[in-house]
Amino acid sequence: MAELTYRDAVIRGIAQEMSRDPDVVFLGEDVAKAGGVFKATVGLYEQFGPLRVRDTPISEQAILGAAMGAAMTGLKPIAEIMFSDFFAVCFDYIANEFPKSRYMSNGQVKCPLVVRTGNGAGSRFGAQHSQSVENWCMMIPGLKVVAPSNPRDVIGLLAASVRDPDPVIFLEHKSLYPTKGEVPDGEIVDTLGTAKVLRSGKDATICALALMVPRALEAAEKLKAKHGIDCEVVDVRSLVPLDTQTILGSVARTHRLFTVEENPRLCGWGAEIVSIVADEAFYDLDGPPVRITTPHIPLPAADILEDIVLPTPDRIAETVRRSLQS
Amino acid sequence: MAELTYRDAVIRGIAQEMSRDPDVVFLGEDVAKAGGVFKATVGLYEQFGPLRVRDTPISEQAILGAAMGAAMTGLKPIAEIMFSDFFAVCFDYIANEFPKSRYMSNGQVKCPLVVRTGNGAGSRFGAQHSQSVENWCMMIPGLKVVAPSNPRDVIGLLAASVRDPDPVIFLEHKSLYPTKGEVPDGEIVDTLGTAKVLRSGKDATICALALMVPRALEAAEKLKAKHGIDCEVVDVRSLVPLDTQTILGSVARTHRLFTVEENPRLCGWGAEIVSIVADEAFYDLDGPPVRITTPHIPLPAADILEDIVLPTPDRIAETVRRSLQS
Amino acid sequence: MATAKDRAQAKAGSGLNDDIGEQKRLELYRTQVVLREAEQRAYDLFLQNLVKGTSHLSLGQEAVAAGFAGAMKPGDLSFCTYRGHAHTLARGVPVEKVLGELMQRDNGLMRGKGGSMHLTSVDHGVMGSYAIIGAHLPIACGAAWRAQYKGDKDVSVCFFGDGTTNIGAFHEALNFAAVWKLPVIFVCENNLYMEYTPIGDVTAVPQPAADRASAYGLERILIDGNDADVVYRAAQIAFDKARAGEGPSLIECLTYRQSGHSRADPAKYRPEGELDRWKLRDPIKIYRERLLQFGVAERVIADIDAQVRKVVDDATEACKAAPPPPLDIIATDVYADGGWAWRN
Amino acid sequence: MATAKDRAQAKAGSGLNDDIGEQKRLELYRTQVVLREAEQRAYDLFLQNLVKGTSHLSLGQEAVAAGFAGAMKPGDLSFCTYRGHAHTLARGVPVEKVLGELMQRDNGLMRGKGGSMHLTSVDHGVMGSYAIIGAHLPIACGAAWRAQYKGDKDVSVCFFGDGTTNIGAFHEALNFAAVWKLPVIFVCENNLYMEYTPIGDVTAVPQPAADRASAYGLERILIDGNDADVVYRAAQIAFDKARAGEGPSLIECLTYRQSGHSRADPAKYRPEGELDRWKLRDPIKIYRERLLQFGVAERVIADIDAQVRKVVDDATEACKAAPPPPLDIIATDVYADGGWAWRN
Ligand SMILES: Cc1ncc(C[n+]2csc(CCOP(=O)(O)OP(=O)(O)O)c2C)c(N)n1
Ligand SMILES: Cc1ncc(C[n+]2csc(CCOP(=O)(O)OP(=O)(O)O)c2C)c(N)n1
Ligand SMILES: [Mg+2]
Ligand SMILES: [Mg+2]
Repeated sequence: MAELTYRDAVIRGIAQEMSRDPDVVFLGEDVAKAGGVFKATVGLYEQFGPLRVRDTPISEQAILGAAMGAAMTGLKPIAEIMFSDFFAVCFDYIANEFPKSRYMSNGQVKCPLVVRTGNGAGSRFGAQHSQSVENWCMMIPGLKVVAPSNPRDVIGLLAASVRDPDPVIFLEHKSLYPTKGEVPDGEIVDTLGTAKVLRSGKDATICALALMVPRALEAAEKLKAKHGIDCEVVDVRSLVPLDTQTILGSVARTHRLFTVEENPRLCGWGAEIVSIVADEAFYDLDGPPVRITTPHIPLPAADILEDIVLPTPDRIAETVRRSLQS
Repeated sequence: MAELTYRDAVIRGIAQEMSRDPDVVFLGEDVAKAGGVFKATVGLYEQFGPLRVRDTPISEQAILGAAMGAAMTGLKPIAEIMFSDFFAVCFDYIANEFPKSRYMSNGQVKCPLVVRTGNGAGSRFGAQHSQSVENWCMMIPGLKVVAPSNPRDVIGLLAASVRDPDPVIFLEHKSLYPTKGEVPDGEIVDTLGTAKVLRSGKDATICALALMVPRALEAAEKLKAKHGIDCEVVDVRSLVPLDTQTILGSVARTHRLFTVEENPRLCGWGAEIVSIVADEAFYDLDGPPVRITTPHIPLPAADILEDIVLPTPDRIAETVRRSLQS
Repeated sequence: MATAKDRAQAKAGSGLNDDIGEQKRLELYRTQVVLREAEQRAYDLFLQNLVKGTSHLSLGQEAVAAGFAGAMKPGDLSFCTYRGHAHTLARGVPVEKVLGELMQRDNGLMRGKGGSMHLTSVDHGVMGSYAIIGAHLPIACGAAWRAQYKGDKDVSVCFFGDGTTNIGAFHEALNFAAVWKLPVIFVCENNLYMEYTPIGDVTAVPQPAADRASAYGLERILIDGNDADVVYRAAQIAFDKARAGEGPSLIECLTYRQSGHSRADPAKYRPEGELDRWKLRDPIKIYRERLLQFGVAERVIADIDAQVRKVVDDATEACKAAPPPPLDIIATDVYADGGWAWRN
Repeated sequence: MATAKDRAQAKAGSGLNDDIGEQKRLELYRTQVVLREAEQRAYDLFLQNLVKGTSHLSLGQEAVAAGFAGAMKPGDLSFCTYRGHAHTLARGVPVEKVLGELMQRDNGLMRGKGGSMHLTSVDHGVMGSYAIIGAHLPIACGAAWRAQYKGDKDVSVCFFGDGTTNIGAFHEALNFAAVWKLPVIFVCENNLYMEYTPIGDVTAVPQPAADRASAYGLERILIDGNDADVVYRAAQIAFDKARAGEGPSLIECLTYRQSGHSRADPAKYRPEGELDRWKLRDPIKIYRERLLQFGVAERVIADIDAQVRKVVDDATEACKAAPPPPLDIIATDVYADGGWAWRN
């Protein structure tokens, strides 16, 4: 057991997989000699050498295209897109190539690769470097989409992603990089498509992802302490595959559903989970399912503005309380 | 009053706006001399000349970027992206530039432009030329998103889009191009953000868009004829702004909600509408809100396969019946 | 237009040079005839309403596909566009499989799931046909990267049109391949048109690929794409370079599509007489004359023609008799689990 | 590396040539000092934890911004990157507005909604700063298209770095501008690095912009970007060309960023001595010597320095005193209605 930052967990996760399998290769902008702009790949170049850890030009299409070509011919590439906002400049690979090649070829072409990226807000980087783009990916059939909330999950889910036979989008939250957590020694491999109930409760289910997980937990503590409201907190972890059983199971116990998303309001994963629950567990629900999201706006840069638009523990707690007590 | 095809309505709509305002300009691949690959821009080059109707290289980023630069300096460009699937190669403009410039500049920069595109399935074009990408756009704050289902709406909503001060994504359904409808003479201008109740009913609300509108209407007729079930059919028309009042009003009358989407299953506009209704009109609902969608798969090319994956009138009717009678 | 020097360079390597040998020449001829016959059949079947969806023929461009395929070794990989029938067939994929896919039958190469624009036969090294302009250039780089990393001698070849040289992915891929010295060959088939717009109307340089080679530190290579021998020789040089670890090549082949852009296009945008002039330089006509010049008997040529016709006839019948794909395949191969398991 | 010919070309136009005139020279000097002082102040404020978020300085690159701004007319438009403080200030935007935005105060240019990477002042012709590499090149084309369509003589100028030449949008924009003969000037500031990676490691040609001009039918222009006179002269030629309807120019300016890539970067990746060598060629040092050569009195120079320092000091105080933006602005300017009206 060791305490590790989320950032160092990324390094350890990549190193674990590169050590295990010589077909795992890694490419991206400034990732090799410089160790990455978030310092989340420091030391990999030194450990695995220039043939396996490669700096690229500023060519996101070439990065993802090359990852795909390598994947379909037998390598297991990990590609870094520095900020998830830049998915927009290489979206053809994410939306049209990776996820469709297996299907269109009737199973002949395989695309086992991982795209790692820095996702999410909190760094005062403004509207083009702060987005949460998990729904850009979740909506595309053929992709898997993962977003860990803590160092242990970073390693376990990254390993599972690298070993997965399908293309996986691995969203690292930029604001979590400096956070710490306990991590067991030795190899860690988790399972995609498994949510985790991090806190049990009987009054309401709160589903959260990535940076919103600690905030949901904090909100749950406040609700308990101040209002005696007992919330179950589910770390969704993997949007595709989605562990609907854990979510539906929790709602069957609590009869109320809240989702906490960093996404802008429309068409987020919260809407998907609400829709699944409203359809399949309608009669379990004792009141409206409620989404707590960033408002439907581009993100502002100023700290004071950014802070009020992301869901906070207080806003989460207050929304849950108001809804349960109305 | 004249009968017009949806395709010819596009031509008339563009011509109406270009005649009205010399600042309206039009660019795209093969749109000018060749009249467009769907023949939806035939004659515009001849009518408005080479300075206003311009052929471009195969450079979707340059097309949308140029439209934006022209819009922010005073023109009113209409840009064509041939197939909506190609949004993926120019997604930076759609996701990061058009919709954020006004906000990031604190209102200094305006981006009044229209992106027209051929959207949707039914032509056996396979996974990269058949997608319905309305949720790729709806999820982005700052965009407006429109999808007409008939020739009259094509003209009226296109005019409204061109005159709108914000960037509008205008989704023309490829399978509707040959369909016909009555269109009044003279100028037609509609209002964005208004849904239309096309059929009144008391038993359930069916929300549909574009190609799914005639299918929903057909399903409603079948349900009435065969099962005495009386459905209200809402043509959503505009996803952003979304006419939630019309939808909530209808559900308040019928107490049941169904959405019919051509989108793949996850994170579609149906999930958004279901979530809004489940949250804001939970106690109006007498049973689970149900989404009818394309399954969460890339689209197959073969006619027999494509036909079974898109929602059909029969599938819609059967889903509604089963749900109401369970 | 090509300069005088270009024309000289393009001609170089044609003419009576027996470096290629009869066996290879007969193979190059046969391949071209297969492509021609199969695609003409596809067009006939379209007219009979038996080819659904869209399709894009390479009639008139057969020499490029044949010349490159003729120079490939088994491990080499082809990356094609929606206009990919020719390149797929040239690697030895059976005509029946290709026509079956166009006819959306269960015997099709991808059982109707991909369609005409996405022909893929991994067993033959055809790593897919891509319908988004430019997408496959970076992908071909990646496959070449694998070969480089593994120390294999396999080369990736990426075919695309003149119009494709103006999209961003072209630029990123060319630079990337050059910087990493990847064993990849970029083959631009300049057939003078995008869909309906002449390439010259929308391109800043006369030769859309060749005039850009220097931007990637590459040699300017512009060849006659209607002469299979010229193509074959240029291909060999590029393969040798790639296998020697000396990096990518960009080759612009001057050719012409004799058909419309896609099945529905009557190609009215062509200037009067253009098609006729190019038909004088039809690659199969050129190559038949070449064989005769080298002393191949008329009868040998006629035999090949007849054999090929029979293959295409048999394939046609097999396809007509084949059932449509079963409906349950819509759920398979979305994810590796065989189903569409996005949830539990 | 630059060839001998390049170096000769880069030098041409420098030296004792009095075509520019004292008034313009003093303006060019003053602009450079404003940029230097304002950015150094930004760095100090960052160290005091008063600049939040990220910021990207152009210390050492002032001559490019000053030279181009000096050649611009009022209607001309600037399109900048996240490294856009210099270009914004050079168009006359008050220092207070820029520092206010960096400090996320209500007096900032966009009241904190955009931040350091998105400086925009439409009134000054600064049409935005774009933080996605390459995005603004096509946008600048569009603004130039408007001018062309309207018959105005306004020119759009688009500034970007060496690393930006490898992204797809660069290629699409250059070709587009050339084909449409747009009045746009593409200015590549080659400061030798992307973020931390030397541009030479990832680019197929030695001069990432200049060596690609021919791919768009453009002249190869490579200049000394640390000499404001050289930049000013090259800019004038390009503006004249654009205003004459003769289309775009691509100008590569050789320069060096003396600071790290962004505020957090200590720039340890630099080879020993590189920074020192470039400091010998510091643009402000060069220009101060130039003024002296032309007989400008030391006192005049010192006065400018002092005036600028006072402007920056006053701006700093004003920003420190300014409140943060009010919270209700988060809802405005998503859509034109003033609010975020995505629904009724
Ligand atoms: C990104 C993208 N833009 C546009 C299209 C539509 N399109 C299909 S083929 C084509 C013309 C391509 O021309 P070229 O590269 O010369 O190839 P050719 O068809 O002549 O073989 C276009 C514009 C597309 N498929 N993808
Ligand atoms: C599409 C995209 N990819 C990557 C980045 C991250 N990034 C920001 S600045 C930068 C380096 C840019 O280098 P250059 O163009 O030389 O400009 P400079 O910073 O030197 O002025 C990178 C990679 C980005 N902002 N956008
Ligand atoms: Mg072509
Ligand atoms: Mg640089």
